[in-house]
Amino acid sequence: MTSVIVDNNLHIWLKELAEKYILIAPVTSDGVTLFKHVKAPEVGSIDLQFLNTAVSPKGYFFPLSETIFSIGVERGDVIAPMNADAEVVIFGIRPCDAAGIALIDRVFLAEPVDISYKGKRDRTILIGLACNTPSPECFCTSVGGGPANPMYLDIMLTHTPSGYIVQAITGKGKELTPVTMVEEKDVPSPPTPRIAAIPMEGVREIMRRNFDSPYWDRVADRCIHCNICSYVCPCCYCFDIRDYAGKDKIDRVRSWESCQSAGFTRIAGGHDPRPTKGARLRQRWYHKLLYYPTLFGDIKCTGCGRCVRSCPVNIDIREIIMDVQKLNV
Amino acid sequence: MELTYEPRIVGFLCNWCSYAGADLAGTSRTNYPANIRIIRVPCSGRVDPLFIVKAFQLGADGVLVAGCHPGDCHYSDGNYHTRRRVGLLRPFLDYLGLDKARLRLEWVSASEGKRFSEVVLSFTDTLIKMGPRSS
Amino acid sequence: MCSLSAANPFIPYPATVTGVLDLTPDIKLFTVELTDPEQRENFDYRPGQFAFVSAYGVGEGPYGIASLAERKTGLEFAVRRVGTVTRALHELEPGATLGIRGPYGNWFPMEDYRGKNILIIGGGIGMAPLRPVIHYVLDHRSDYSGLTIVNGARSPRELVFSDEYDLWAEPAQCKLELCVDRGDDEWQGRVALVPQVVSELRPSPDNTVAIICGPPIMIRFVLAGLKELGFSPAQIVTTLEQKMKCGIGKCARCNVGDKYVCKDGPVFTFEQILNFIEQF
Amino acid sequence: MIEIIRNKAKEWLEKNEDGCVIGYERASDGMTARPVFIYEPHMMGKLIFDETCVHNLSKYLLNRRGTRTAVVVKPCDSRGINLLINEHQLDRDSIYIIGVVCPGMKESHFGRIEDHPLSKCRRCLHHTPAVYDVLVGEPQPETASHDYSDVARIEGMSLQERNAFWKEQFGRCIRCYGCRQICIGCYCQECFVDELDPLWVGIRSCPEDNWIWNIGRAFHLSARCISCGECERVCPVGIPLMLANRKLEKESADLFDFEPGMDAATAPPFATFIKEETLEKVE
Repeated sequence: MTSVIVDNNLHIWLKELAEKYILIAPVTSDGVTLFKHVKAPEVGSIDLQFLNTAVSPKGYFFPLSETIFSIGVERGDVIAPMNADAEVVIFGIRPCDAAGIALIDRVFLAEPVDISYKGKRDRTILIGLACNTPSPECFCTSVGGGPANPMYLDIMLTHTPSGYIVQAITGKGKELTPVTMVEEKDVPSPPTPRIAAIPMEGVREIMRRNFDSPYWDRVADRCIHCNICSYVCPCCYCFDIRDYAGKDKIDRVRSWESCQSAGFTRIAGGHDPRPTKGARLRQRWYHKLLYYPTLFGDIKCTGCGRCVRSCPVNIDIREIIMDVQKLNV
Repeated sequence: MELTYEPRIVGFLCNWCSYAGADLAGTSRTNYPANIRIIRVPCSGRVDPLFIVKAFQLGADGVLVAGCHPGDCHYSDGNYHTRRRVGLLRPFLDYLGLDKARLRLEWVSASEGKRFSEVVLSFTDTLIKMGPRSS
Repeated sequence: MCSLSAANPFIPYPATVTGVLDLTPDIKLFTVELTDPEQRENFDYRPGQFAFVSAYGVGEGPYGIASLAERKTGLEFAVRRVGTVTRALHELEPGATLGIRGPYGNWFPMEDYRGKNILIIGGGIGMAPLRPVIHYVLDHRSDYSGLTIVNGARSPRELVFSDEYDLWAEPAQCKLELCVDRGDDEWQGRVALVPQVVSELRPSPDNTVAIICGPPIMIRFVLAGLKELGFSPAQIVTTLEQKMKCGIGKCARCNVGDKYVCKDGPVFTFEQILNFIEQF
Repeated sequence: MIEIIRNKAKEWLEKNEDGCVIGYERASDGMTARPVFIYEPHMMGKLIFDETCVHNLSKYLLNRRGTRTAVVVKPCDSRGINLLINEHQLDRDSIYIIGVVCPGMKESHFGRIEDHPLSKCRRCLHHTPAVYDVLVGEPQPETASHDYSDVARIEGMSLQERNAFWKEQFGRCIRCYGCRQICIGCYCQECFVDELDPLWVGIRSCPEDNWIWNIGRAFHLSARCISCGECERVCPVGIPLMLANRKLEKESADLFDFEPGMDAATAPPFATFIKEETLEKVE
C-alpha cells in the first residue's frame, strides 16, 4: 500500500499551501518554465507537466542579488536586512535540483556560516516531483543521483495515472503531509525512466595529469564566455559583493557571478591569473570534477543538463567528461 | 487640501548656448519653474543616451536636452548628432512604455533667456498634465 | 543588532582612521582602530594575516596587515592606489570611519623559525605583509640567528617604510640591502633588481628560511636564484595575492587549483606551491 | 553544397597554414549544429551546413584579430562582417568569407528540431550574403518588403500596456549577459554595465537595473543591429530581445533610410547627419 493524493486533492492541497506559505512552483509562460511565487487563486497555473525549469531554484536560497546589510549614511550604523520569517514551500523541485542545493550547503553552511543563506534554508520546505520523462540532456544517474531520488527532499511526489504517490522523507515533510487528503491505495510506482550513462571512471586522476593539455583551449574556441552555464546551474555559487550608495544608506549587495566572465580573477592593477577563455573554462570543469570532489568527496554536478541545454554553442559537460578520458598524459 | 504634483525635470544644457540662455533668464529675472535641475554639459552632443535613460531610472519625470540652434554649435556639428540620437531614443522609449513627451530636445541660444523660461514652463505644464510616471 | 553583526561574517567592525602616512607617491599607510574596545581587544592577529577594509559606498578589499599585534600600534594597512576602492581609501583622513572584518588566513609560523637565519626579500608594496615579520624578529631578536632584508623598488621614492630603516638596521640587528631599478640624483645605493642583489649576496641556505613577497616576475627570478644557491622549496615561504570577495572560503574566486588563498593561505611554502595544479 | 564549402575551406587552409576555418559541425545531440574551429585541412570533413546552423560565426573574428581566418556565413551573419569592417574592427584582407545562400533556419534546441522556421528567418529580406569571397548556392531574389507586424502589435498597445509588457519581460532577466557575449556589435573593452565609476547599472538584479541594462544594450545597437537574432536565441529565460531591436531597426530605416551591414562603406546614422533634417522629421 502506498499513500496517494489524487489530482483533485492535490489542487486543494496546493491552495492550502499557498494560503499558509509562500508557495514557489513551476509556471510556464511565453514558452519558458520558471519557478514563481504562486498565490492561492493562481494554483491552476502551476505546470505539472514541465520537464525542468529554465533556471534552477537555487535563487530562493542564494538570490541573484541581495542586500547583505546596509550602513546608515548619517550615523554609520549597521542596518540588517528585513528578515522575512514567512515559511516557503518549493513545490515541484526535481531531485537533481535538491541535490544541487545540498552541494551548496557544504560551502555556505560551513563555518563561518552564511547566515543569510542558512535563514532561507531553514524556513524552506522542499516538495519534490520525481521525473517520469527525462530530457535528452539529463544524466543524473551518472553523478550519483536519480530521477526518483528522494534524498535532500522533505516530501517526494511521484505522478501515476491514479494520482501522486506521497512519500514523507523528513520530519518536516511528515508534518506537512495532508493526512486527510491522502488515500492508502495499491498503486504501482511508474517505471524508472532510462537515462543514458556517462562513464566517469578515472576522471579525477586524468584531469589532475592533464591540466596543461591544449584540449582546454580548443574547447574554449567556441565558448563565448557568457555566464549562462553558471547562472542556470543548480550548484554554481560564485558571487560578487559591491556597494550601492543611496541617499540615506549604503547597501552592500551580493550577486551571482560566474567564473567565466572576463574580469573574474583580474586584480586591481591588471594581473589576471586566468586571462584566457580556456583557463576560465578549465576552472569551471576542474572545480566541478576535481577541486570540489577533492574537498567534499562528491562531484559538483547533479546531471540536471541545464548547461547542456542552455549553452549557446553546445559545450556539453558529458562530452567533456568523455573527451577527458581520451586525454592521456 | 489638494496635493500639488511637482514634476522633476533633469535638464542637460550645453555650455555655450543653452546654459548661457538659462543664466540670462536668471540675471534678467525672468521667472521659470523650479522643477528643473540643470546639468551643464560642454555640448548637447556630449549627452550620451545613457545619461537620459539613467535620469529616468533615478526618477526624473522629464528630461530636457537643450543645445545651440542648428548651425550654431560651438563645435560645429555636435547638436546635429544629438538631434539624431534623441530622435531615435524618443520613439524607442515610447515603445517601451515611457511617454515620448517626457523627453524633449530644444534649441536655446545664449540670448534666448525668455525662450528658455518658456520652454521650462511649457515642459513643466505638460508633465503636470501627464501626472506622475507609472512605475 | 549587536548579536547579528557578531553572527553575520560579512558585517565589518566599525573602525576609525587614526593615522595616514605617505609611504610613496601612490602608497599610503593607514593606522586604524576598531571603535568598540571589546572588539579591539579581541582582534588578535599574526604576521601574514589579512583583513577586509571597507570604504563604505565604494566597496571593500583584502589587505595584508602591516602591523604586529604585540606592538599595539593599531591595525596598519599599506594601500597602493590602483582601483576604485583603493582610490576611495586614499581620500580618507584621520578621523574617517571605515569597516574592518577579519583577521583572515594563515600566518608565518614564527615559532617554527626560531633559531634560524631569516632572509626577507620584498619588492614594492610586497614589503607590507613582511613588515610584521621584521618587527616580530626585531622584538624577539635573541630567538633568531641572522636577519637579512632585501628591499627593492622601481625608484628611491617608491621604497616603502624608509623612515624605519634606521630602526631595522641598528647595529648588529640586521643586514639591510636596498635597491632600486632606476636611481635619481640623490640615490647612492644600489641600482639593481632584487633577484640580482640576492644572487650577489649569496645567502647561505644553511638553517635559513627565506620569506619573499613582490610582483610575480620578481618572485619567479628570486626563486630561480635561491634554488641555485641551494635553497630547497620548503625553505622558501611567500604570501599570495588573489582577487577575493569573501575571505571566508565561499565566493570561489581566490582558488589556485583546489587551494583557497583566503583559507588555506595566503602563506605558502614553495614546496606547497610546486604541488599546486594551477599557476598563480 | 556542403562539398563546395568543404573544398573551398580546405583549399584556403592549405594555402594559409597558420589559419583557421570557422564553420559548423554536428552538435553533441547528433542532430543540431555548433561552431567548430578547424586548424588542419584533413579535418574539413567535419563541416556541415543545414537548417540548424543558426549561430552567427562572424563574432569569433573579433577574437582572431591579427590572424588569418576563414568563416562560413549566412546572409545575416555576413552583414556583421560589414559592420565590423565599417567600425574599423576587422581587416578585410585577413578574412576569407565563405558566403552561403540561406534557405532559412529551423527553430532548434538541444535534441529537438522544430518544424517551423526561426522567427528571424520568417521575416528575413536578404537571402544572399552581403559580402563574400566565395558564394555557395545560387543568388536569391530579395524579399520585397519588411514585415514589422510583431513590432506593430506592441505599438498598438496603450502606453500602460507597453510598460507592463516590457516590465514583465525584462523582469525575467538574470543578467547572464549571454545576449551581449553572443552579439557581434558588443565588443566594447569595458561594457557600460561593468563600469564601476560611474556606476550606470551594477550587479544588482532589480527592476530598475534590469530596465536600464536592457535599454542600454538595445540602444547601443541601434542602427547597428544586423538582425541575426542571436541575442534572443541564447537568452535562457526567453526575453524577446529582437522585438526591442527591431523597433530600433524600423525607426532607423524610417528616419535615416539606413540598414546596417549592407555594405562596409556607408557611414552609419550616428556617425553622420544631414544639416537640413528638421526636428519635425525626427519627432
